[in-house]
Amino acid sequence: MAIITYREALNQALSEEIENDPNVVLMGEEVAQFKGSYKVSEGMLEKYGPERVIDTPISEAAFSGLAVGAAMMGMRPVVEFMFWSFCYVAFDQIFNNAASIRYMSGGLINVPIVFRGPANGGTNVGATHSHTPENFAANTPGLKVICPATPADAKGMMKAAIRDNDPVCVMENTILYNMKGEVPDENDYIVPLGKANVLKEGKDMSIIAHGKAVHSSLQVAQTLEEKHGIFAEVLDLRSIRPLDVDAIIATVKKTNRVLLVEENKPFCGVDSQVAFIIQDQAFDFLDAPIKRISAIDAPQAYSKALENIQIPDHDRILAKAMELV
Amino acid sequence: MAIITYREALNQALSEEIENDPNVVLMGEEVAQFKGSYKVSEGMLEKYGPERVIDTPISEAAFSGLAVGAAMMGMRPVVEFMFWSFCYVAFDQIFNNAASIRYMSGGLINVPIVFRGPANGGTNVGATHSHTPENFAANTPGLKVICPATPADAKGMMKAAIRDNDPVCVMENTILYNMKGEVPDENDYIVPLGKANVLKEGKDMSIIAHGKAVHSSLQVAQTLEEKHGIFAEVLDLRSIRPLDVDAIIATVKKTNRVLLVEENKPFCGVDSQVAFIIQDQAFDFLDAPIKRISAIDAPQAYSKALENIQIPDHDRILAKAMELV
Amino acid sequence: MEGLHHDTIIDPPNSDSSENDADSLKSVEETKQTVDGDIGKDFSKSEANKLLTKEEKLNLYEQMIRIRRFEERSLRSYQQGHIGGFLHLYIGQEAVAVGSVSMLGDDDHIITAYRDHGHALAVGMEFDECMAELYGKKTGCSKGKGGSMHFFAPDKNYWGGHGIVGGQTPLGLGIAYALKYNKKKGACLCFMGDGATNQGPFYESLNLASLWNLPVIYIIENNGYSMGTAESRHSAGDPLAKRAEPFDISWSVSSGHDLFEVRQTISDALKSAHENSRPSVLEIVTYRYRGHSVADPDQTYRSKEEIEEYKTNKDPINLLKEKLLNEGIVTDTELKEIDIKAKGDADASAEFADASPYPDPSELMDDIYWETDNPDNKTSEGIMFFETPQ
Amino acid sequence: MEGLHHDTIIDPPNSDSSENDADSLKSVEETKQTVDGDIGKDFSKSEANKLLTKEEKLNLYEQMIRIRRFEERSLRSYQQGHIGGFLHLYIGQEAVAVGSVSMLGDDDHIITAYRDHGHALAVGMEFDECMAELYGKKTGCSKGKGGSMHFFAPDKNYWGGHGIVGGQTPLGLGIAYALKYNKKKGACLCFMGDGATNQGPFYESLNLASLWNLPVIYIIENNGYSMGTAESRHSAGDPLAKRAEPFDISWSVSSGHDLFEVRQTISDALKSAHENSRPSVLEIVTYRYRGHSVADPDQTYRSKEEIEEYKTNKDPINLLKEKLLNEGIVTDTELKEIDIKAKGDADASAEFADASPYPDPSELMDDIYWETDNPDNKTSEGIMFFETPQ
Ligand SMILES: Cc1ncc(C[n+]2csc(CCOP(=O)(O)OP(=O)(O)O)c2C)c(N)n1
Ligand SMILES: Cc1ncc(C[n+]2csc(CCOP(=O)(O)OP(=O)(O)O)c2C)c(N)n1
Ligand SMILES: [Mg+2]
Ligand SMILES: [Mg+2]
Repeated sequence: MAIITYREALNQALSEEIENDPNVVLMGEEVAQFKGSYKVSEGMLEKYGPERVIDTPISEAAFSGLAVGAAMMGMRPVVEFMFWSFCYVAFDQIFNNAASIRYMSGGLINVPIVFRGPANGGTNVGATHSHTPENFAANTPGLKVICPATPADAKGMMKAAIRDNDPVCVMENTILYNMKGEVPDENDYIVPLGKANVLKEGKDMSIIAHGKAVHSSLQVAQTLEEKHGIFAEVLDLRSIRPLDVDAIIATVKKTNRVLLVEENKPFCGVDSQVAFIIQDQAFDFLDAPIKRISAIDAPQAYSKALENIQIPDHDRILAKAMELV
Repeated sequence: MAIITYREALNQALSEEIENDPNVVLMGEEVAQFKGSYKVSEGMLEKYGPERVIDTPISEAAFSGLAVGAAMMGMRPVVEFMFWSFCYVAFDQIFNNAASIRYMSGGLINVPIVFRGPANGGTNVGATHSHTPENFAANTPGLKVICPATPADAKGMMKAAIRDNDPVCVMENTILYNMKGEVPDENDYIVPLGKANVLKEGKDMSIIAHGKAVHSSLQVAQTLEEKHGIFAEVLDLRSIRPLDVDAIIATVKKTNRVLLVEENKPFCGVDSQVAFIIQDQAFDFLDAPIKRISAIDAPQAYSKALENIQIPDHDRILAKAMELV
Repeated sequence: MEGLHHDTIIDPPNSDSSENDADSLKSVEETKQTVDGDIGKDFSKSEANKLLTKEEKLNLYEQMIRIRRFEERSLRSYQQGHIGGFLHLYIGQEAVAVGSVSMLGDDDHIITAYRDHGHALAVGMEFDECMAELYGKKTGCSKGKGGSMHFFAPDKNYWGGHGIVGGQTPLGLGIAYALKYNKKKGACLCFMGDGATNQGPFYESLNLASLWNLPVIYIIENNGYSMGTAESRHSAGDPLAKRAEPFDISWSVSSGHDLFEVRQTISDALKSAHENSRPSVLEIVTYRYRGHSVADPDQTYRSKEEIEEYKTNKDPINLLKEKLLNEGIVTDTELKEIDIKAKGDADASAEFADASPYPDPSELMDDIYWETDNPDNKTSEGIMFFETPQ
Repeated sequence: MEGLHHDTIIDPPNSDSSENDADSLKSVEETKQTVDGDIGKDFSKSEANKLLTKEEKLNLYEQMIRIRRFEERSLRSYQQGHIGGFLHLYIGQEAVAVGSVSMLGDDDHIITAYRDHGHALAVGMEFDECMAELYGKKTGCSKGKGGSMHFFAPDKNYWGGHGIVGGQTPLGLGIAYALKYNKKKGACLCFMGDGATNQGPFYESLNLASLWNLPVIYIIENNGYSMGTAESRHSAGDPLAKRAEPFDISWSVSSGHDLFEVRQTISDALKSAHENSRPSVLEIVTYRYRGHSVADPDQTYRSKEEIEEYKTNKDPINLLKEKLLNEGIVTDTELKEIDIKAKGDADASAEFADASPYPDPSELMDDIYWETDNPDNKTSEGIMFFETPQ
């Protein structure tokens, strides 16, 4: 098993699936000649040519819709958004067309498409470029949404998403692109959607997170253990819809205390739904109210002095965790 | 106090504010010559002329953005979406520009604008025309969101929204347009944003709802009382952001059991947030898990046979209420 | 006809031709010049029509009258309360869908907006499945889930029926893209209204279509109104099709009252698509007799006289009928029989729809995801739905 | 210059003039013909420029060189780690912002995209507040909340600084709308890039601008590239400004390397806006020397030679400098002094920014809502924020 970056893992997944299936193409702004604004598709134009790796103009609505149309015809397009924030100019194509055409046609038409790109704050790019719309997508029946947090998941889940016969929104994170980890080389390394992952076992509380928040949560769990003798279990949701409710309930029943951590904005963030499910299905197992940490409820600030506070960090998570015990 | 329809109440609010303030204009598709697709603006073109009541082409992105630009300059535009569903083609203008310009400019620019129109299912218009994006708006710091449920609120809250110095999304409901109720005639009849309303006092459980779901909830409360001797308190949230958390907590502390009802889709619907807040702030007052009823988690179906099931109705709410006791 | 500047056939464009498709552009331009040179021209003898047999002509007539009778019947059903939601009737525009679809080959595809009954029937969908869809019945083409705005028949290369104005324009582009990717000699006809030309994604699509040489043909069915807004109140510049020109896309304006002219127009654009993989924008001038939808009282934006004028002088079905009768190839009786059969079939479809069952509540959750519909091939885990019928 | 078809001044448009503004269109068209007739024309003697005094010319020069020095300094600060996020430099394009803004009257307004330092400084924003904004400091023009892409100075009629490509095009329309509504004889200059012409809202805006006669002037700063994509790879049809034509909007293409030509172009469009409330689309051909943003390694899409060619032959600052020297109205020393002062001020602004405090954590929640910033005038109740700093 090689140790590669999250970025390389994505590149592997995309490259392998392009090789596996002639219906797979990758399109988006600057994905080909420029090698991807975040270099995820580096080398792919050279290897697969301009028919498979396609530069688009800045027309998110048109190329997202084009890809949906192509998917209706049986292709399996992968659409890169330079930032998921730009889905705001293509919202109708994703949240209406990709999401509802199967339903409105009574199941006659499938839309096997992947929309992918980074969806995160934390890099001082300001309010309009830092959206985390996983909650919007998960609110929308017809769409699936995943947020891989590790290089291995980036590969395995991206491949699962491309092979999936439904539209899948893959939300990555620019800050994770350089993270390294062990990633299986196999062409058939698949991480199924909807399977959460216990990254650290524990008994005193459950910290449930997705995306980059998983890593901050792991650090906090370590501090809790080392400094306070508290053993927190860390559950990486990985997939938002489908959601591994069994795994969520299992960890809650084990620890009886829950901290939910996400980088989404709070109001109707993903964790509001997770919280509802937990109290609904494991009410009697809760020894304390479910606590949440999310991005601070302001438009994303540019200044690092502010944005550093805005995104949940080790100390803020730790402080909230301590409230639970 | 006259008894008028919800539609007339909106018309009154719009007309009075156009008369009160030369900066107020109403624009949208078919609002003028056609009198509004749902006749909300009937008679207004004749009274206020084409400078104040303005027909637009089908260019939601452009006219929403135009209105934001005009608001930045000190006007107070009211933008009608024929359906709130069409915000999907104007998402960037509303959820980025209206929401974040004040922040990104360090408070130099205000955006006093109202986006309004119906946001509801239940009229057999299918998946793309039945969105209820109050949760998306409430997730977005910089926007305010209200869902008036009665004619009086339609007037009082619409006027508050127009006078507000921040962007306010007013989500109406086509099914309520014909509902009649007492509405104060006064030009200064204002219902402040962020103030929930106890519509029926009770002691055995709290039913919390917004929009049309308020009325189904009231019916259920009546059934509970008449058929089962259960006294449910019904709280109409009215405003989603700002949210009257005090009123929510107060009713929960009084009844110790909560049923949340909304017509939003479940995953990260408004009530997921309400549920989180309740268990966070009134955990020890809960005698049972918080229960929720929302729209069934499918794209909105056309067939009334299906859509009737999809929207929470009396029987489904009642059944869930009975689980609580 | 105040406010209407849509019904004039204007000068041909002098669109700069890009190098690689000069041929096809020329062929389209020649046609335009013909159109322009002779407004009253008899297109029944033009290239695309001259070989039509009597049977074929009758069949085209039959398709138009069947669409009209179907819709008239649906209107009655709506008024009787059998149909809910929206019902956007195509009455008056039949020659556009029928003429267009009649030119298509096996690898040509079509997609349209919410005013989709005409196109659906033209591609060969059955009255029964369409009427049942309007009734919201299980036997409907979309199992009652789509309704009037969302008819689909992918087996007939018909990709819907789309409710968001302009939202289908990128989809049509994608269908054309897939055809080209798969090396098919096919095109995608993407229908839209005059009002839809004011949705931004249309322009993004035009640019991509031209830049990537995609065989998509945008057909602006210009019926003069976007709901209650006359073209002159919703669009600057004239004609609408000219909006294609800066993108180096060939365009034309033609009459949609004449089935033969529609066929010739489409034929030219198809040639350009098939042979040179070039897009076109065709503005086809037409008229709707009914309100925007059944809910439109139709009292604020046009006169009764205007409607009557169209019905009397430009009705596409009457015009064809007269031509066929003048040619002496059909008798009045033959045409009447076709009409009677159409009415009978329409009535029968209403009965079929009425007798059909509603979808079962359990079906609410079908057709959302391929995966949940195919549990045996499920690859994911976890919960997919968060509120389901009990 | 392979892939570049943007740098040719092309034929004047034969845009159909709508009736009510024939005058102004003519005046714009005359200019275009002049431009076209004489590419090397000396615009320093044209209507808009002939009365410029020595002081005024020097001031224009100074503004350009100050923008360049400011940005060069900001680049160093970025490389030193003082600035985060994006930094899109305007270097090479200075004549466009300076020339344009120099023509504006009290009721004229401007708005632009994320490459906004040039416009900000041209309207009179200070180095200090701009540099501090880049540093994310409390003393920045947007209190550190907006960053490089979001400079604002409404007191100087400057409405930003917008990060979403094309997203400012409807806003500019709205500013023009408000001016007209308030019966001001003003216009809104809305700047955008060549790549931004592929965003749909731009076309929706063009239609509205023409239909409603709004005094908005869209300025396409065509620097040949949308990030790493050359114009010929992102846009079909040529020139980009021609996309205005079907909407009956007057358009032109001119050189952005020549400050005087920019001024004349803007002056003509302003006249049309002020006198006839008509929109224009002006494509101004320019070039950026630096990568798309500081993060762009600039190695995949253009040659070093291409950049050098522009620097050597078309640099707007050099061109003006030569003109002024040739005219004999300034000395090399005078120009050097201006440059030295600019550099000094740039360095000073970096020091100012460095010394300024970061915003206090408590300020994170300011500036979101007018209402929460003005608690004394609060009219609503309830909770507005759902996660706040502790
Ligand atoms: C984005 C969007 N905005 C508004 C509507 C509501 N609407 C439906 S049809 C229509 C008018 C469309 O007119 P046109 O494109 O000319 O087509 P026609 O109805 O004449 O066939 C409007 C405004 C919609 N469905 N989608
Ligand atoms: C909707 C949207 N899509 C993509 C981007 C990312 N992006 C920022 S600038 C840019 C290129 C724009 O090029 P152009 O309009 O020519 O302006 P220039 O950078 O040359 O000034 C891109 C793709 C964005 N900010 N917004
Ligand atoms: Mg129309
Ligand atoms: Mg550019």
